[in-house]
Amino acid sequence: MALDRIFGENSMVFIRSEQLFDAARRNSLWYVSFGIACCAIEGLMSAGGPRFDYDRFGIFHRGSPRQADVMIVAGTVNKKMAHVVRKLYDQMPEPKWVIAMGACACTGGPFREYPNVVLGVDQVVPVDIYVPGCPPRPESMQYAFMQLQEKISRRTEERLAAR
Amino acid sequence: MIWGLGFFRAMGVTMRNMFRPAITVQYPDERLVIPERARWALVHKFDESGRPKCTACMICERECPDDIIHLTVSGDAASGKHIDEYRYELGACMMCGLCVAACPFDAIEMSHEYELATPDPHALVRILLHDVDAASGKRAKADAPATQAALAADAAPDAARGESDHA
Amino acid sequence: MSPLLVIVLRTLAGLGLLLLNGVVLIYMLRKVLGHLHLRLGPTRVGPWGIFQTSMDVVKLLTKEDFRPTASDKWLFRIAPLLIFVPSFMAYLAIGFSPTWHFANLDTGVLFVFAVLSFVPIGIMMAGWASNSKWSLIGGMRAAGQQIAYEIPLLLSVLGVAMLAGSLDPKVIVESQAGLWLGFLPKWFIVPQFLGFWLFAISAQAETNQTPFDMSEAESELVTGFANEYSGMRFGFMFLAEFSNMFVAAAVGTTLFFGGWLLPGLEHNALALALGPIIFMVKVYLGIFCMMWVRGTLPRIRIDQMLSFAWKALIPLSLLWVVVFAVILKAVGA
Amino acid sequence: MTDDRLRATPDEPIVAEGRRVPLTSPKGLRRVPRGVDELATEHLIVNMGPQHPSTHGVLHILLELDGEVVMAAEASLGYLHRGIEKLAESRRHHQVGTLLDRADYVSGIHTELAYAMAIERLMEIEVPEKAHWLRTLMGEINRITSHVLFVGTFGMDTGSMPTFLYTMREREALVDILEAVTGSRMMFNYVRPGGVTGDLPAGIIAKLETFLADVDMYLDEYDVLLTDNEIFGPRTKGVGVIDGTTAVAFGMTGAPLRATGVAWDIRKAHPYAAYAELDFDVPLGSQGDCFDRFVVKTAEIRESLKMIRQLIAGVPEGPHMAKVPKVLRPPAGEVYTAVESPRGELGIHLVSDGSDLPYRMRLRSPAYYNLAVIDEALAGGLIADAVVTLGSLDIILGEIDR
Repeated sequence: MALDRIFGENSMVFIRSEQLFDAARRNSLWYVSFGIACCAIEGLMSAGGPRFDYDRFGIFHRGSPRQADVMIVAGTVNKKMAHVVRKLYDQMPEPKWVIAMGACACTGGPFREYPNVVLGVDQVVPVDIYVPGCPPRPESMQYAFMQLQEKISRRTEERLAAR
Repeated sequence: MIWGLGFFRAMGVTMRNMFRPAITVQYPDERLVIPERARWALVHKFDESGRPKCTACMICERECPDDIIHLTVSGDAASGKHIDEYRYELGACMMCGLCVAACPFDAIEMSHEYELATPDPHALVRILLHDVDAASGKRAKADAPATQAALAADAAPDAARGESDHA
Repeated sequence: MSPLLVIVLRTLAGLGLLLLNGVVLIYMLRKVLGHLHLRLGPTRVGPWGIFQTSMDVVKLLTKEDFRPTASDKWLFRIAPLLIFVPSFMAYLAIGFSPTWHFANLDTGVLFVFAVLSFVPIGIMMAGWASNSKWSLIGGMRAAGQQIAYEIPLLLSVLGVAMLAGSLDPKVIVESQAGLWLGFLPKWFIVPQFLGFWLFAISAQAETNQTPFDMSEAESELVTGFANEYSGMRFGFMFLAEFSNMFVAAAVGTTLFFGGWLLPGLEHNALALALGPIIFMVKVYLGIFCMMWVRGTLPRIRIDQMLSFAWKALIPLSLLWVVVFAVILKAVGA
Repeated sequence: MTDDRLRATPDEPIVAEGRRVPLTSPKGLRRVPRGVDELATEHLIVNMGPQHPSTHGVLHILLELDGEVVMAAEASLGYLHRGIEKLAESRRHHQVGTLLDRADYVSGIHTELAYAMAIERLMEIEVPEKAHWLRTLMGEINRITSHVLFVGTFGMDTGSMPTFLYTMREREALVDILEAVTGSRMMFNYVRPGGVTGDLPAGIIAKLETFLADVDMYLDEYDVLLTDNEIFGPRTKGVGVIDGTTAVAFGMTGAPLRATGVAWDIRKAHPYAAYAELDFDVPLGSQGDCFDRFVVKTAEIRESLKMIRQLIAGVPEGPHMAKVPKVLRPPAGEVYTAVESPRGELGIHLVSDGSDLPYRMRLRSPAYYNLAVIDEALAGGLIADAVVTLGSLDIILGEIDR
């Protein structure tokens, strides 16, 4: 279809507007404040704190998952918690991203021997960025957000390159 | 005290803080100084000729509480060990520093590399050494014979106990 | 131009101003709160982060439009509009200078309050339609709160109306021209000092700001009535909150701080030209104070808030109306 | 329908007017309105948590609400159960500390210390004076980081934003010191059986002194922002009252116990580390309400500062680690050691069978016992009170669920 070339998914109009939208998404990543364990102190509390101040990047927390773009899974997810994580993820509107913060969320970390612990939150929800460390520094989390921003813009760049 | 004065005093406090300089460290542009003892990702130390100082003594593997260091070694102590692979599961490391403290040859250290975020789950496992000859253990053997002997003696009951726990 | 076209253009201009104002105010809030709290606020999107909120708006527009299955289909969709439209209507009654206004109403101040009292209906509707218990509690709180604080808010205006003899914003502002004793601007805050405080407290409650942010109450009700809203529906609620803030500050400026007048800058061409700017500066100073309070005080508890309204504010404002009427009569005689 | 409503058994007391449930009443939520009044409004069962901004982690509380009044509350735990006690049985003695750091994650030094003391008592290790001194210093610094976090989050629970952000400034200053000394911001792994892993690096005392120079002014600011505030007072006074008898009956310790007026502090009762030589007071409350708990904690920050000042005035010389065997094999036996963590009496019950692994390790986590009382404390209040009461107990889910 000729129309497809003008307005379809690979058209310049679409890609350019997506680029604008991605710029917006990239710069306004609201995270759902969902602290599970130790990492919550570093990744969510220090993050909002004055020393690191994620608000500089436009990153700030929302209590409700409906208004969030990013879910930071900050801590050990066990089997009782896993379905809550999943439910929360499902409640977030698209487009949405997940950051697995800390060793426990990445792989189960120090507790992975224990049968109750989920071996990495990527078994429950799709994870975009993994942040090793126990717990990662708040700067590591900022670096993770920068990686996520890169990942968001990469999609349109790839589409542009594929044209 | 007069009721209502507290509000104005509180507002004075916030206003005073408004004129204090912000303590924000603007991360990508400025960085905090990481203290000397800070423990982040594990790295190997190399000697002057660029060869790893690791002797494949396996103490770090045994010492790690989380069992995240895996050494595959070929050859024997007599002819010199060969490290096929030094696997380090960064994603599960809790950076406790016990492996570094236990290393009798000062071959590993906790680096200050804290920007570890990655979109790739495969990057959570790092191959620190690949297909290299292990350094000779003789040089340092004099330093810590007791340690090695003690740990070797421990290994057997450890393994038995560990297995019975998880059977 | 046909009169209809004028109305449409004016409405659109008002809408544009509202959106622009909302975006600026959200940016301002984040900056002000940031600096009050030893932080910086947004810095990285554009110079000093000024494009931060525009990015937020674009992002909210492109978010998935989401309606929980269990929610009430129509009420859920109408509620954000019912919150947004009244605050937009209130905008239209604000006069920025003798010649700059969207609609010239004889009873402008009354109109603003009448229209703003629609907002709790929208909030309650949002809370009810979401079919979420936290939202419901938030909506109920909002209804109780706004009904309680509407009364002192209106009563606090009565004194000004008595002084000016009108509810027309233009007349109220014009009657504040001149100086008292040669140095004191003839603003109504001087005779209406108590009235101003009653107004300020009630306005803070009316606009859902800390210490009266009952219906949101982050630490208690998560995000209160807006709990289930996502995307631009939430954005509308967010914008409405800030435009209510603007309206409250604008009404406060009109009633108590001489609107677009500055002492010495009255009734000449320069005053006419600078009027809107003076007005906006005053309004933004007022908004800054509201944000300053928001960034300082803890939240009051719901029962204490209601008893404060019914047992302290309303009797006090009634008393003040009577006392002021007597004083005015005595002085006037 | 009527049968449903009258499901309550006759021996259960009928609760009128939404007042608190007597201690003897059977626990659990009533899913239908109590009593025979057909006009009673239906009660609302609300899930607070596991994802809620003010449950301080992943606590899940079922609230039975009549309007905004909490009729009954039931805590549901286990969302962070990680088997720390069980995993400890497969860790060698010097490795267990890494797990315990993650149990009470805002005051790791204290948990490590309790475990190290257990081993030391079993093996009869004499700890050098310097190690005692370092443990006390780091412990008190850690206590302040924990307490200022409490002050901040409690302010947040009452809706006050600035305290949270200002306390983060103090916390960061101290966390920097902890990181320079121990190598990690939160998971210290610093206190080991026999001593500590390292002496103070150069320049730390100077850093501490610059912190101590300003901190009193900041603490006064928090008093202005919260303690003396006209909104904060009525919100917390008389809310979540727990009397001394109840507190003792529930095994509560720490600030929530001391707020009821019971003077019980392990640092005074059974001095450990260098506490016997220090001059400090134990702040006590009288009412046992949220305000008292808050005030006791803020007073404890000042006491800790007093202790730090005393500690840095006299730095002992000597080794920071006793001579301990590389592999710790405590003789068979059991031991219970307790320390005063920021949340209360933190105990380690250790059973050793003579091997290098603990046979059984049990953590007596103070927050668990402090949390147990919420079924009592929340009933009768409003939702806002529930949030404040929960915040005032200063729970850390990591050590509750373990």
